[in-house]
Amino acid sequence: MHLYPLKLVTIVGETVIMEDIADEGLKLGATGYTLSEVIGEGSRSARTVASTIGAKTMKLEFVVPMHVAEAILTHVSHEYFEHYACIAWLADVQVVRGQQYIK
Amino acid sequence: MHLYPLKLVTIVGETVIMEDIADEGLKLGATGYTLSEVIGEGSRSARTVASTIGAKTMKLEFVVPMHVAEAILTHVSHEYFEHYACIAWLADVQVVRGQQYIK
Amino acid sequence: MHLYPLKLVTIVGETVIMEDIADEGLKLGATGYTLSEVIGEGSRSARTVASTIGAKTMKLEFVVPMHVAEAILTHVSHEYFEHYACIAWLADVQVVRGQQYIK
Amino acid sequence: MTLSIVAALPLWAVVTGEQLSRMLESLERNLLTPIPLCFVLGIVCTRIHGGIKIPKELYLSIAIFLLMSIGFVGGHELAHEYQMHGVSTIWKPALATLFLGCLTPLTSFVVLRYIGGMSIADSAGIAAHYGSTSAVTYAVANSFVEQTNHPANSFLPTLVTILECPGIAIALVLGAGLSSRERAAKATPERRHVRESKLYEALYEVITGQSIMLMAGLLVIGFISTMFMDDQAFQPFYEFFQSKGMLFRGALCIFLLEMGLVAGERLGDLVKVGPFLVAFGILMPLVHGFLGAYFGHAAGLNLGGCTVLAAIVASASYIAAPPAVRLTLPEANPTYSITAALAITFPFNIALGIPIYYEMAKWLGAT
Amino acid sequence: MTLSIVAALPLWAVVTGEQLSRMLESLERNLLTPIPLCFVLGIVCTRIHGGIKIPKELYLSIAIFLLMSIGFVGGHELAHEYQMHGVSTIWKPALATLFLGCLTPLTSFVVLRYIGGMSIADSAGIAAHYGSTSAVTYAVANSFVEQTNHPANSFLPTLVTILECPGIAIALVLGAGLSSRERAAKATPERRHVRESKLYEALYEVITGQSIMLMAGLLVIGFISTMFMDDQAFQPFYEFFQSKGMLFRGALCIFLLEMGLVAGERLGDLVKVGPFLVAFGILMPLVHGFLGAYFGHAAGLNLGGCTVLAAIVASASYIAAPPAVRLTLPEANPTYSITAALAITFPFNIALGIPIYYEMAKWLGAT
Amino acid sequence: MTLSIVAALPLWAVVTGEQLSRMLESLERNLLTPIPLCFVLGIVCTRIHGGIKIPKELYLSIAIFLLMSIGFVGGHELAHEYQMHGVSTIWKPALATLFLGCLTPLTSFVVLRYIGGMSIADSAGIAAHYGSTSAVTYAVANSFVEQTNHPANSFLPTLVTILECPGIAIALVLGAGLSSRERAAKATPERRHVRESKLYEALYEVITGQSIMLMAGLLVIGFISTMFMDDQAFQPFYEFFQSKGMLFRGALCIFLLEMGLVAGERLGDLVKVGPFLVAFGILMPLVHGFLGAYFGHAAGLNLGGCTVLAAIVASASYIAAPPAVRLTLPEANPTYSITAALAITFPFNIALGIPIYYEMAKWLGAT
Ligand SMILES: Nc1ncnc2c1ncn2[C@@H]1O[C@H](COP(=O)(O)O)[C@@H](O)[C@H]1O
Ligand SMILES: Nc1ncnc2c1ncn2[C@@H]1O[C@H](COP(=O)(O)O)[C@@H](O)[C@H]1O
Ligand SMILES: Nc1ncnc2c1ncn2[C@@H]1O[C@H](COP(=O)(O)O)[C@@H](O)[C@H]1O
Ligand code: NA
Ligand code: NA
Ligand code: NA
Repeated sequence: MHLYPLKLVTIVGETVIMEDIADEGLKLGATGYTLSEVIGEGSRSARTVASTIGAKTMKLEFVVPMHVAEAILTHVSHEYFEHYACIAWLADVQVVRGQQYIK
Repeated sequence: MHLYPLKLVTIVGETVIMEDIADEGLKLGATGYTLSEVIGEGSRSARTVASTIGAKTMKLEFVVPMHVAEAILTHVSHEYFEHYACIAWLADVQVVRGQQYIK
Repeated sequence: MHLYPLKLVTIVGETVIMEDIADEGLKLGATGYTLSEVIGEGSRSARTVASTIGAKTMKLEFVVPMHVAEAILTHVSHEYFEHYACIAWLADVQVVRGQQYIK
Repeated sequence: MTLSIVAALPLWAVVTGEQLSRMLESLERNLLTPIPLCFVLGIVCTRIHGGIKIPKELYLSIAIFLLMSIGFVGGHELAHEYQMHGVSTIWKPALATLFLGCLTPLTSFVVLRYIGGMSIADSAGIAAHYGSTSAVTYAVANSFVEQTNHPANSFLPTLVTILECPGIAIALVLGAGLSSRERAAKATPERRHVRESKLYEALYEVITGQSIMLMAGLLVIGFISTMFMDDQAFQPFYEFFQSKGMLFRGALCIFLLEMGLVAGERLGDLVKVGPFLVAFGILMPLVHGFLGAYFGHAAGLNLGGCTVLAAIVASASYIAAPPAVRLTLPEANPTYSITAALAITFPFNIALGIPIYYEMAKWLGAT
Repeated sequence: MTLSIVAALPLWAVVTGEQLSRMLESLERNLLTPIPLCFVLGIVCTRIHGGIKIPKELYLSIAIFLLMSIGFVGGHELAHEYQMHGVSTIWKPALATLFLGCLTPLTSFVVLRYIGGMSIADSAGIAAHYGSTSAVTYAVANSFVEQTNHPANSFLPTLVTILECPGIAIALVLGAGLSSRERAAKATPERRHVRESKLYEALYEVITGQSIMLMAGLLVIGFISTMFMDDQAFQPFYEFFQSKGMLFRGALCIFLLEMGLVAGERLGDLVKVGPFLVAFGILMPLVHGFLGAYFGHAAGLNLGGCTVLAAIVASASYIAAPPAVRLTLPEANPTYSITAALAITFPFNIALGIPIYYEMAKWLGAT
Repeated sequence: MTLSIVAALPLWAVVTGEQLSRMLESLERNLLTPIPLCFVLGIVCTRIHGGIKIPKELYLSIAIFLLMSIGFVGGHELAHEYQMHGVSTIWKPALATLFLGCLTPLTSFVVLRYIGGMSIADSAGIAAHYGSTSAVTYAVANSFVEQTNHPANSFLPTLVTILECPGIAIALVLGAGLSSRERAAKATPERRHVRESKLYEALYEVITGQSIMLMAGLLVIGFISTMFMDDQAFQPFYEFFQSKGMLFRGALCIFLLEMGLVAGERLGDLVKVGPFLVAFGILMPLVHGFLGAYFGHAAGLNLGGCTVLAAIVASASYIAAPPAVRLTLPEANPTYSITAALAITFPFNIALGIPIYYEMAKWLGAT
């Protein structure tokens, strides 16, 4: 089993920006992404019982090499951190046939 | 891009306790959390095809400094591990503007 | 708080194979798993606005010791990587009362 | 409790000839209709690992609709009753129902703990389920008596609402009280405190839970709108919610299909829960059903009313009770209570119980 | 803007005696019906932390159904109108509505920015909400006038469709333009470019958004099928969608229950938004409602039509506007706009506004 | 196979004058109705990147309702037919349908593999789709013939149920068999074993899948309840499920809107699948439709019945087939089969196919 070290970038933020960030991530070099609906509470976002109209939250993950991870995090941090509710972090992962996720 | 090392605490367990744990995590020092619906099978919980009434499962994540992570895991381990189906783990993450998640 | 080092195996792939992989993971030695619905885009899978009929994606997680992780990843890589849209990776985690997840 | 069993015995002695054949016939009329048949389809599908999957949201939406319907129609009928008779016809059945709501968790607890020898937590947990009621059992019982041309008194939905909470609350308090005394020696004060706050939380959640809020809320809404709206404007709302209408009946079919899917899965657990609980899941409803019919008759309900009251007293909750019990009595094994309520008592009531309660009510002299 | 306030003043001076009692009566007739009562139930439930949870998918499904209904019935009525009168009766109200759709975001912006002293982004963001319309307010107003036996002109749903977009678009362009000028000094060209592309994206999304596509799409479908199908084949579709039918009314009840749950949560934010915005959320709709009734009357609408046009002009969007504003004007605080639209203006319109607009229309001479 | 194409040819030669104008007229009557128009709206919306989003759960719920309806009404009609004629009128059409269900996957496979030169896996995968049927195409064809006042024989829903499985099963076995022989050299025994177990799994899942369980299950339920219930009690269930009713028609509109949204997306893939598959997606249904009309007529179906049987034989599955094929024949490219079934054959059938099959049936002498 050959594993290749890459970075896992996770971004959690308000739904309205998450599809845009996903597309921007692809432009910055990611080969794919994984997106899911979550319920979140943070300094700028409150969990609301009635989630129909209230602010909704999504989680977005990219498996990418370090330089793409940095590009994505820098972009997100500049464009979205000021005005939108979101959090972003990086973790180390070992990826199966990982080379194919490097463009 | 300045990244700050923090801990990612993940807890997966039966739905009935997860909102309580989320609130207790905030009291123990977390600045926010991310919660999502999952389907789970473990030693005490079975996946059921008809998930409407059967035991449901949720996943809860906190990005926190080490001492808060320990407090949350100790609390969960004491209060819930005995009688409820749940699992909890810790991982290292590098967080964008991570200082703001330390209260 | 005693934590035990284990591996977190994450597999993201098309829904049609994910329940099978979950069961195969249990046979290969995992004590449980966590499964969730996601939206994904990758080299072989495209996000579709209308997700009702289009290819759907799921995320599957196992917390397991290293040798089980390797068995699962080898199995998935041999059986599914060629013809199905999926990605798989490994990360280090510290698990509460972790010994119970070793069969 | 043993008293009521004794009281029920004669009933079985006299079930003979004509009565039996009438029961079989009414069974057939009850069973060979879409609602129970959908339940059977669900069970069959699960047992052969078939592919029917009802989305959770459809199930929840139907539950909301059914609860709103029961409440709204109940409020509407209550308004008519109130306009004609004031509270004179209602207060006695209401009191009787409240009494039954307080009695049934106790009878259940006593039987489970002292005859069945189950743990305090398990006994109280199961008692909470049997002390409350199942709105779907109400709906099925109601359509049964309508099909037999003995419609229940108009205010029966009000009684369903009354029966919803007290049983759960009493069983939880009982269970939490007794088991905390047991644990007193080893528990730290801090943990006891956590336990107590969870109990209050759970009690509050039971009292303000979805079932109660929707049923009681729509009851008030149905009452007020009947009082203040003219008939023509009221009509479309009534058509939407009415329990004889196509929406209610159709929604019940889909709901029972899902209940069958879930119950089918639980059938495998029958072995785990053992013969005592299987017997409990059949005999306890018969006792409670008899008490329901008896006190309903004493309070002046008609034949349909006695039957339906018996059915709801005999039924066990599987929506409101489980999370409350899980939170308050975590040592209780949820497999026991849910399997008993859902895989034994619910199908028993749907298939056999309701026609039996009907015969009981008849035998007691209700007309 | 100040002009229109002045124009509205006399209205208040003459509200006396008989008119007031008539308004109270129509209030009662309006409020004590299931639709607003379900809204109240939702609020009560949230305030006491009750357990009602409407699945998001049920809410979205009902929204889809309501929009399709409004469109389909609108297209059907439009076809009849067209067959009888051509476009002669429609073009004036349509123009008036378009004019109001362009005017209301401007009046809102001016009041918020220059009287309320709010930031450009906040003013524009809130103006986008008040420039558009709420389909549910339309539905409630429509059933109100039907209950008073003054049904609105048949082409009112067409006017709802016309009113949906322009207000949001104008407010977004205004807000983006003004705030980019402000930021011009510090913003890099690249960032300005990102901003602009988000604006175009948001505008396009507003114009091709779900509300418009469903309402306009079904309007066309209703129109065409009315023209080409025979009555009998058309019947089941009409029954399904028709706005007086049980499905539409029942769906509205559940929808307003959820709106009440959301609004109840937002009530806590009333303190955060401050007295100016509370006053704005009540007075601005009165002004816009008066303008709606006035221009509607001038364009030849009947009493019901004027009332409904007033209500939709007075209403604020809380479905299409929020995401568009969030994307284009991220500095705008969404708590302000959503609380004002949802927790102030919406309940005000449902409870008091609609009967007031009815009186306004009457006072203006509409019949 | 080539034989049947030859048999179909004369049909085209004789399409002239009056017939053509009648077809155009029936086309208009078929197309300018809400159901196909909703499909068109969905396509338009996707192509202009509009915002309509039907929640997955609503789509699934409607699918469940439609399948239950088809089954229930089918069972009801079957009971009437059975009471009147026993099985005498049914067995021939049932056999003919079974035969067609076995034939169409083979014709499809042969054409794809030997004329189109596609891989074994792709040929078998697509053949599985065309060997099965689309319940929605059935529903649309059924309302078409009702609108032309030639309602289909009462037992047509039974035939839909018969047609659901065999085609998929045959194509999967064929595909798995042939491709495993090809792979035999390189595959390890262990992997072959995995493949086989997946095949059994997939076959079992097809046979006990949601479509079959719901349709066949409700068919039995509709049959039994018709036999044993009195009419009045049966009424609300019938109203809920009946296929001419507002719920069924309305649900179809929403379902076709979503189908349009999905098909619109797939239109972009037409380029990828190439001209052969586009031609296949139009000509294969014409051939299968002709066979359906032909054997239906031979088995004694009426004009409506022949048309509907032709439509369902011509239709391609896009619900049951895709996951089964994906699991069993992973080398098959799902873009090919789903695009052909959903973006070519489905709209072709809805728009043009059904009126053509109607003319075919007429030309064959069905009345
Ligand atoms: N400390 C945290 N741990 C986990 N998730 C968080 C945390 N803080 C914020 N989030 C997530 O990020 C979203 C936006 O956070 P914020 O910008 O702080 O409002 C929230 O809705 C949460 O889902
Ligand atoms: N080994 C495991 N890997 C991943 N998730 C697990 C594992 N074991 C348990 N879980 C999750 O934790 C929940 C509770 O587990 P348990 O207490 O073992 O029944 C399950 O429903 C799963 O979602
Ligand atoms: N670079 C990536 N980062 C995160 N998720 C990915 C990535 N590539 C693929 N995925 C996920 O894996 C699924 C299958 O990927 P693929 O086989 O590349 O089509 C996609 O639907 C995504 O959910
Ligand atoms: Na009970
Ligand atoms: Na407005
Ligand atoms: Na076919």
